[in-house]
Amino acid sequence: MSTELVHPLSKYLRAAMMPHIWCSGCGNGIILNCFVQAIDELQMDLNKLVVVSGIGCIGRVAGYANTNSFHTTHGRPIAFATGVKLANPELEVVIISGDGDLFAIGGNHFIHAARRNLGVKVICANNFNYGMTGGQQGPTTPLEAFTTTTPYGNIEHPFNLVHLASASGATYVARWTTLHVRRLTQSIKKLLQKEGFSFIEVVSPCPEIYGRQNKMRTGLEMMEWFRRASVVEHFSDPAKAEITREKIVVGEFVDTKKPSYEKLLHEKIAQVGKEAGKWGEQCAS
Amino acid sequence: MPVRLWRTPLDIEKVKLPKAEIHITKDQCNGCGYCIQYCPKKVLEESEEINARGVHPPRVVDEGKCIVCGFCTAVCPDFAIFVVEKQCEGGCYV
Amino acid sequence: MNIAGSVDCEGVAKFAAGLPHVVLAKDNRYTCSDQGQELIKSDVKEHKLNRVVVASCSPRLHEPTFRKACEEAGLNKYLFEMANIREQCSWVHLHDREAATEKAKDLVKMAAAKAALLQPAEEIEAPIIRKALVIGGGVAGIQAALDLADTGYKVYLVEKEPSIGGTMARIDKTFPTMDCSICILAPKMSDVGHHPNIELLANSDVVDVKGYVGNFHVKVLKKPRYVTKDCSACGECIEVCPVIAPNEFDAGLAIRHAIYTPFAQAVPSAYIIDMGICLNKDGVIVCDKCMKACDRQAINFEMKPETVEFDAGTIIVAIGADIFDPSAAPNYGYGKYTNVITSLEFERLINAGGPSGGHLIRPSDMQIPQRVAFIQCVGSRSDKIERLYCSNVCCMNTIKDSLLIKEHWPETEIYVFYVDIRAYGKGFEDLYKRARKEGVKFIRGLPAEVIEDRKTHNLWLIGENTLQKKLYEMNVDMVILSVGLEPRKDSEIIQRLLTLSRTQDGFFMEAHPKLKPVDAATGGIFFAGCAESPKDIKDSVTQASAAAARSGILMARGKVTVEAITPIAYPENCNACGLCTKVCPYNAITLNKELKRIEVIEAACGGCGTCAAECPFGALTQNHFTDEQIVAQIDAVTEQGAEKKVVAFCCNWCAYAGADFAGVSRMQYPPSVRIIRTMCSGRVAPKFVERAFARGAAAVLVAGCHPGDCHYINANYQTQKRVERLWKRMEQQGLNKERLQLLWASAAEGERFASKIREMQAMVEKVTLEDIENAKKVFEKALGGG
Amino acid sequence: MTKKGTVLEGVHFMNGDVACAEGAIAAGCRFFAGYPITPATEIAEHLSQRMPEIGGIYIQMEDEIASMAAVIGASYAGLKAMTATSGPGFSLMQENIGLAVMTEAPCVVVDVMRGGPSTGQPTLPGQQDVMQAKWGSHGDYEIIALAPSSVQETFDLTVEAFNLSETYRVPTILLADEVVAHMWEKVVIPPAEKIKIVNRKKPNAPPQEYMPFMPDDDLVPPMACFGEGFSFHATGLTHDEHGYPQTSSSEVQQRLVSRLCDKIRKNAEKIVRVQGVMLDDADVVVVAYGIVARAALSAVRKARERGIKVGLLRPITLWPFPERHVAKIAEKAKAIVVPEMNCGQLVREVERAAKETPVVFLSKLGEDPHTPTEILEAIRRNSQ
Repeated sequence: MSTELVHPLSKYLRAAMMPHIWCSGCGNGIILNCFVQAIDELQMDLNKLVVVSGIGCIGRVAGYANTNSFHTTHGRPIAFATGVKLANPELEVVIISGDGDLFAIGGNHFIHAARRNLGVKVICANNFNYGMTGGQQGPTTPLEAFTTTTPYGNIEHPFNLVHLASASGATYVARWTTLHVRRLTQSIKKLLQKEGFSFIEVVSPCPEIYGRQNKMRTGLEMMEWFRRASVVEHFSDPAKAEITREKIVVGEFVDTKKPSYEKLLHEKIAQVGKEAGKWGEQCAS
Repeated sequence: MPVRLWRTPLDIEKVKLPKAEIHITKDQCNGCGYCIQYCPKKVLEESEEINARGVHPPRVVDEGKCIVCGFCTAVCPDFAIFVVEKQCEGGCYV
Repeated sequence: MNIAGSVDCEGVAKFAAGLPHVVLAKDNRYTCSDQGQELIKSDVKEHKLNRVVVASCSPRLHEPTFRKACEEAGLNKYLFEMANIREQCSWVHLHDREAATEKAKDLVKMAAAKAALLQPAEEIEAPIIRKALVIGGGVAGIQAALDLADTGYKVYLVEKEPSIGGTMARIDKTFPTMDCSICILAPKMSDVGHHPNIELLANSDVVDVKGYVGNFHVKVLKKPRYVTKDCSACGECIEVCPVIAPNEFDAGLAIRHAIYTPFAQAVPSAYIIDMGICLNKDGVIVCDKCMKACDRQAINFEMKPETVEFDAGTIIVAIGADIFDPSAAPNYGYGKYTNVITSLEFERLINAGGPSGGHLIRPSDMQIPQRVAFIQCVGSRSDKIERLYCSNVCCMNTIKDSLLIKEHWPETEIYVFYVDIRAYGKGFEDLYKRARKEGVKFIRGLPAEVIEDRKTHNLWLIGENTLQKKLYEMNVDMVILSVGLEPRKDSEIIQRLLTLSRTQDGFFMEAHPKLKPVDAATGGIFFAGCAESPKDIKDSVTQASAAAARSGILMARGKVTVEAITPIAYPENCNACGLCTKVCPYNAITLNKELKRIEVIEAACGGCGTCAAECPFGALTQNHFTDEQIVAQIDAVTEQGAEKKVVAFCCNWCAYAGADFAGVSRMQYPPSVRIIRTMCSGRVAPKFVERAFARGAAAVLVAGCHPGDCHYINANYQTQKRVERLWKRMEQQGLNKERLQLLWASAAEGERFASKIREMQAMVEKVTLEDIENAKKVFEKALGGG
Repeated sequence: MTKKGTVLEGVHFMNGDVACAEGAIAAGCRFFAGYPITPATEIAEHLSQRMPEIGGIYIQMEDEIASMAAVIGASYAGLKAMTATSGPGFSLMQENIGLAVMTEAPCVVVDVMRGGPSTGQPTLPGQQDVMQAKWGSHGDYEIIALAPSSVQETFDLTVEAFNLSETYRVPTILLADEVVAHMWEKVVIPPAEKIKIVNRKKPNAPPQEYMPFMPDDDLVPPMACFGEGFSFHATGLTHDEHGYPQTSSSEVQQRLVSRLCDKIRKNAEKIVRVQGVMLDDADVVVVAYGIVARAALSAVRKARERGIKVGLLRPITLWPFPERHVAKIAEKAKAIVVPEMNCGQLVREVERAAKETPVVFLSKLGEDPHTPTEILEAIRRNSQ
């Protein structure tokens, strides 16, 4: 059991930033692991890859992936990514952020990017609460769940993220848990190869903050919940895929094709103007 | 007649199964226990030692049982464990 | 001298002549022969007869013959009736001519009484679906499927294993011709795979069959393979799969991986994943080596079981047989001593494609044995382990195997321990001679036990040579147990789904051992191969072609005639209570609430008559088994000496056939019983029993199929309810309920029937006249009508 | 009105919003993200037509927050980017203006000022966002803000705004007002080659050595963009020269925040531009900016006709504030008159710079800008 060999994925991580800040049992590390694994399997050009994140525990992921990365303000990664993707469509822009960042404060940007079918890719770590600020109720907190701001049990109905995404027009929608690492990796590969707005929800354990308050004190307990409750059902009705204690429907929900916003935009430009296609000329000069 | 493996199969020597080299970066481990729990061959267990992050990193019980499925590598949130396939002359045998 | 041996036929004929309505009575031999039939025809014409009764064998055998004769004479075939004075009289009372003759007279009288009331009837015709279901993909199923498909019928071939091929695919050479087994089977297998008329459902189970001859509705559960049709069987996945298990095909002598193909020639060739051992549980993919290795992305862990539904006109049951597990015979040490192998394991060892590459080696040390012993009848012809029958193939198989050894290693000493050598078939004797010429030693007398030498793993055989009356103690390197065949463990499932019957051995029972050897008693269902009894390949193929032909005949006709034994409704009596609709096993009766009456769907009717038995208002009766006709039979029996007689109501398929079987087997029982045949015990209305008692019968027997074996799905559950109600009533009225007996006896249980009659006879003798009188009073109401 | 696919040139008659849009194009802006709001809407409308013609991007976002975020994204992807709004939208942009400051993203924010607070007077001019422009986002930072007082200047200053933001990697704000934005005037656009254009500094270090936030002597770090082969990280968190978060290091916070301020403060002399009219002998000096400066100028001329020694100091750069210029005129002047369309914002900076010299504030709210007569009256009162 020597350790002189290096981890096969270490080249995709910023050594200076390791080890990461995440708690023991936190699913964010698994998501990062699957993400870089997917990049490795696709042999992607890291120079053409931009990882954008927002605020929250998972927000740090941008710093950890050894590629172009930007850590924006709370809720705004998709808006920022819109600028990046339109300015240079050759860049593969991936937003990795949390449920609060993407669907509470950033909800508006999500649905509009999906509506426009902007060709950015969104991976959401859904941990059911605001972990970084100490476990407050959020847009995905299950009914009756306990958080530091729902001490008597949550009375708000949570978002069903896959339903929201497909209703908003995403061309690829999938849900996995951090236990489904193989499928998640394959799913991320698919996501990275889609043209239009694509979305993966990763149900992720937050034992230290959320679990503790809801009788799942360890990551293992939360992962066991995922193992017990999850059922793989591809292309089932996202409207019927609410996450409950008993059942977590995982799988692909949507996989369709339609021209991306930037494609249509640059077709227009090509048709209207003459100088279309000279991207980054300001930078190049 | 139901097949029972009461007699060692005659071709057992001919069966090639991968042999593993398990690498654990102890101080990177954060002690979640996923690799131990989800190893299909129960190759790992929690060790007594305490690492730089103040947790018990896993320890290999029986490297011989490992079949290099690589799930521990894939499920580790801390990139603290990985498995490589041992290279033997013409493949490793059971 | 079938009948005349114990019955005074002439006397019976004279008696018959004196019966009401009878204008002509003749004593004649071999009436079923052409001359006999001609006689009937001419008499009908000459004497303008409008009813015919033949007293001879069982209607289950020759009723069709005589009906045909009547029809040819211009008489509606439903105007014919039979008195069974052979199977149910002469053969079972061989040593009491007088009583047998008396009984024969009664039986004729009953038949005549019924005949007087017979009505002409037209049979209605239902279309037959021109598709066949074949259950089981062994050589028999394959042959049957191919024959039907080549004839042009659509065939659904359902095989529970991942590949077709069955036991034959695992055998090295076939006797007596020494053909390479898989070499002759593989082409047939791939024909099945490619045949445009065959839909192969491998790795699938038949889970439900509804309907009736010509119109079955079948549900098949297709178990997931987790590998899609895109699989090119390239084998890359096997290379990387890290999980291994004993290989069923090689009888556990070799290993296979979690993803595998059963054998090289498998059809369908697509691989399959054994989820029992695969690491990927609960929808979590732990190991994705096979997925990564598969260029065609043919691996899909999300596959779910799917139910396939289709209609079929006929069904061929070819589920084969299991191979006896010799660890049930512990004295031979199988499962303990590595060098004790079964004949099937031998086949895999001697097969060039097997785990040892065709070398017969001792598992203990991989050495080629010098001295080999075969032990015969392991799992056959032994009451110790309740396998009384001969498995039919083992003798020749051993002889073939011994020659194979001699072929490769002529120096090997071979000893065959046997009980008898049965080399009855074409070319078998020659093979047997050859073996002896080659020096194979045949020793009569099975070893009492086999003991292993701990060090050498050689084996000691200890027993008695029954020819030389000498004890032997023999040391050999290897022992091969010539294991027998036994019914499939899952036979009950098919039996229940198709309402079939099985013999005591557990194999499926044919409609008639001689004249309908491949038909099941249930219409539209046929047998092929070892499902019906142990067979070698040749016989299995022969029977398969026969079964294919039989079902082809039905489908070619395109329609099935439903016997005119369907219900007759008298709407004027019906008050739309709906009881009949509840008891009908076929939902063939519906209640029309508007018109306040019931409607009968004749094509769906199975003809059990339980509806007629259930109706309290006489609004329903059954064609050809009307209340009047049955009552007439009862009255005929009870006219004289009722107090000494047992009136028995037997269902056509089990109890009546059982009684016939008792006759065929010459089982003797008291002559006091008079059997009235109904199609199902469910037809027996309480009023029939009551009438029998009211007319002074000593006892009544109601007999039907075992619960679950009913040929009308579940009609005999009604029988049970009704009899229980009667018992209750008898108890309340202070009658001895022993006088009414209920018997479940299958067509194979002749002895069960016979002993029931013996037992009842003992009881009847205790019944006093007073008892009889009490019963008469209690049930006198039943005398009204009829 | 424009030749397809080219940067506009020659003599034109247009309003301030259009001039701003054309100025952006002339400066090399190829990305605009915005959200409709009076009185800045015409900028978006004009660019939605012009951008495609010249191969640029126009997108209407879901709100001003998104617009500002998108602008920063485009800037990091290598385009010169701009957004335009008015008071309410400007408020929404503040957080991300802070992000642009922290990540040193070159970009231009146009705020066409209207009457506030809140929805206020959408169609009337104001100068109420002067302080918000400086202090609107949380935390300490310096920023550049320019105030045009004519349509021509709106064109010129938009170009200037891009040049400054590219030079100093700081968001630059064009503080126009409703009158300038909607006023139609002659605009002379020189041929493209005559227009001075500045582009951001590129790194000359090899990618593996590149530190995205390591400044040169001018305190401004060279800027690589996504896709140029420098894989780097940027964050709104306090970060070191590598761009890596250092959220608990006082020393890194000290170094970063003071540099962000100093790169403007220490370069203030190079940045600041003012217009002075008849200041040499002036006893009274009017300090005015934007449209108000136009009224002030004619008031100054009328006063001179009446023999009053009065001059005009017009800050073109509101931020950094032209402190030295004000101090200089304050040495000689008896009084300083400051007319503003607010309740007193820039006047505070004037007072601070003027020391003992009395400063008279002329407020105007809720209608058209000060008239020359009103300003003349104030000059006369303070000239005795």
